[in-house]
Amino acid sequence: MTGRVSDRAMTSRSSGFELELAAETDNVPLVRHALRGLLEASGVPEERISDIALAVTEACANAVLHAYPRSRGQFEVAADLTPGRELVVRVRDHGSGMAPRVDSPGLGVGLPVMAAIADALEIDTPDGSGTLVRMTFDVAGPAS
Amino acid sequence: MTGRVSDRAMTSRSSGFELELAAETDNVPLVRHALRGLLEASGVPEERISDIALAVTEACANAVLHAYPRSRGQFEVAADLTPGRELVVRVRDHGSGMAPRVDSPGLGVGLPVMAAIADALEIDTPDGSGTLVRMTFDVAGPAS
Amino acid sequence: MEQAEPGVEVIIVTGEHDISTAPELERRLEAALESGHPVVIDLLGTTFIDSTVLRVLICAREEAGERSVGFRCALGETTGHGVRRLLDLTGMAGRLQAVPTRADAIAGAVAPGHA
Amino acid sequence: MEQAEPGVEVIIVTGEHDISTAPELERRLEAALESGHPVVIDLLGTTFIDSTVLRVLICAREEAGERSVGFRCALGETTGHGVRRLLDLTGMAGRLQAVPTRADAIAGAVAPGHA
Ligand SMILES: Nc1ncnc2c1ncn2[C@@H]1O[C@H](COP(=O)(O)OP(=O)(O)O)[C@@H](O)[C@H]1O
Ligand SMILES: Nc1ncnc2c1ncn2[C@@H]1O[C@H](COP(=O)(O)OP(=O)(O)O)[C@@H](O)[C@H]1O
Repeated sequence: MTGRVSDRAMTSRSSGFELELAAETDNVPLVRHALRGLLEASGVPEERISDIALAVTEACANAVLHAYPRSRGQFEVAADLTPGRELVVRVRDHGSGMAPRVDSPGLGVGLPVMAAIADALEIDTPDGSGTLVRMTFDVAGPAS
Repeated sequence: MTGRVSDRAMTSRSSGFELELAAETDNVPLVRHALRGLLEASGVPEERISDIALAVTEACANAVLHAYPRSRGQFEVAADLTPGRELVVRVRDHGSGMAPRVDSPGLGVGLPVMAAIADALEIDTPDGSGTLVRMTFDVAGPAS
Repeated sequence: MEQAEPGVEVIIVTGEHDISTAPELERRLEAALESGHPVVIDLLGTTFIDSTVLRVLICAREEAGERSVGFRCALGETTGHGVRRLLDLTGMAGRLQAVPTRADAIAGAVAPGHA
Repeated sequence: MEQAEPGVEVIIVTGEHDISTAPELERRLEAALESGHPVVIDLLGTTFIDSTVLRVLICAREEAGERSVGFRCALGETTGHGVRRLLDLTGMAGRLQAVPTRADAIAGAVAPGHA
């Protein structure tokens, strides 16, 4: 639970952020707090912030839990809030790629939770390695 | 296991098909067979066909198993093979929307299997109801 | 997380919890269940949980059932939207034996026949 | 699906199987496991399975383990790519006690100490 400042580089932009983090559990709340900061500063309603925080936390937990079963690695999170009040969050790892697990230590609801909360969820493997999860959230509308 | 011809309408196009089916398990192999026909006719290698058949079967099984927990419903499948050898398959239901289930009767590997096989997987809720799963497959490349 | 009731293991979970704190919560719950006393998880001051924490709560509830140990969660208006939302999405509020106050939770957990 | 070996329940699964036939396969496997005889699932002529069928196979394997009943799957070159792919993706080939021929599967399932 120690901060790992040296593991991350944070670049603030007017309407978003980019984080590069070690794929360790302690870094998951850091992402959530950065996201919360961005959305609070933009006046997004608290309930919608908390929904989005849940979806993004699940994506980060997957990068930490599943992407690097046999090694250490990094993951990146980018959040962009457009003037049209659309939030796009990308969670990218450079791990195994989506690997189905029958014996996952997780509850198995992460992907459906992301899909239920995000207005759109996209998963792919850019450049043929690892996983990119891209979620789009309408932050002007109701918490759905 | 009886054919349900009256439940479906099939429209052949030069490079694709559209099916509208009752959300019943017996219709899942029908989709797979239509897909196989399309891909065989287009000279896609057998192993790639079988991978794609698996991903699409999982998406259809989800529409049948999860979308309508308390009612009957329909699901639609559209497949488009572009001249650039990209296959786009859309599986659409008008059910509950993505609903995470802790006690799913499934093995819980459907979504990760789709994500692992498809070059891109997108999930959203068009017009605010049900689920649209959109998978893109490169059918020129290797079976990955 | 703290504890403060004789004869009942009351675990008060405050603030945000996720994959980074779930293992600690799991250890606390295992220790509580091993005491043999009824177990109460107070989520009234919990602002956020993710699915790894939900998994720990569900496992604790099942473990309590198997050991015939009394079990309740307190879940009320002060519980954060982030907790409610995950329970609602997954339909799990019922499975956690949730009641609205800590007093109700303690009473329910210690009452015989409610293991 | 058929059966043809005295003292061993051999279930031969041919062709494609998915959510539409998984319940029938599950019933066949349950009946076989209830016979008390060792159980062999012959997947040499299986061309395709989806995750609902894999789930049935895994459950049968676990059930056999719990009942201390011999269990093997036959999985070979004639088994379709569609079966292999799902087993490889999920890392399940090992968990199904897979051997390459029906004879090996029968021998493995009936051998004592291999339940
Ligand atoms: N970033 C990732 N890298 C590799 N595999 C992943 C990743 N994210 C998810 N998965 C796979 O997808 C499965 C389903 O994920 P999820 O729905 O979040 O459930 P859980 O993580 O609780 O198992 C995981 O069990 C894992 O096998
Ligand atoms: N079309 C759908 N409609 C509603 N919920 C769905 C749909 N597809 C998937 N889900 C939800 O997502 C979960 C994960 O799906 P999947 O990975 O295919 O695993 P499984 O179907 O074996 O549980 C399902 O358990 C279900 O709760």
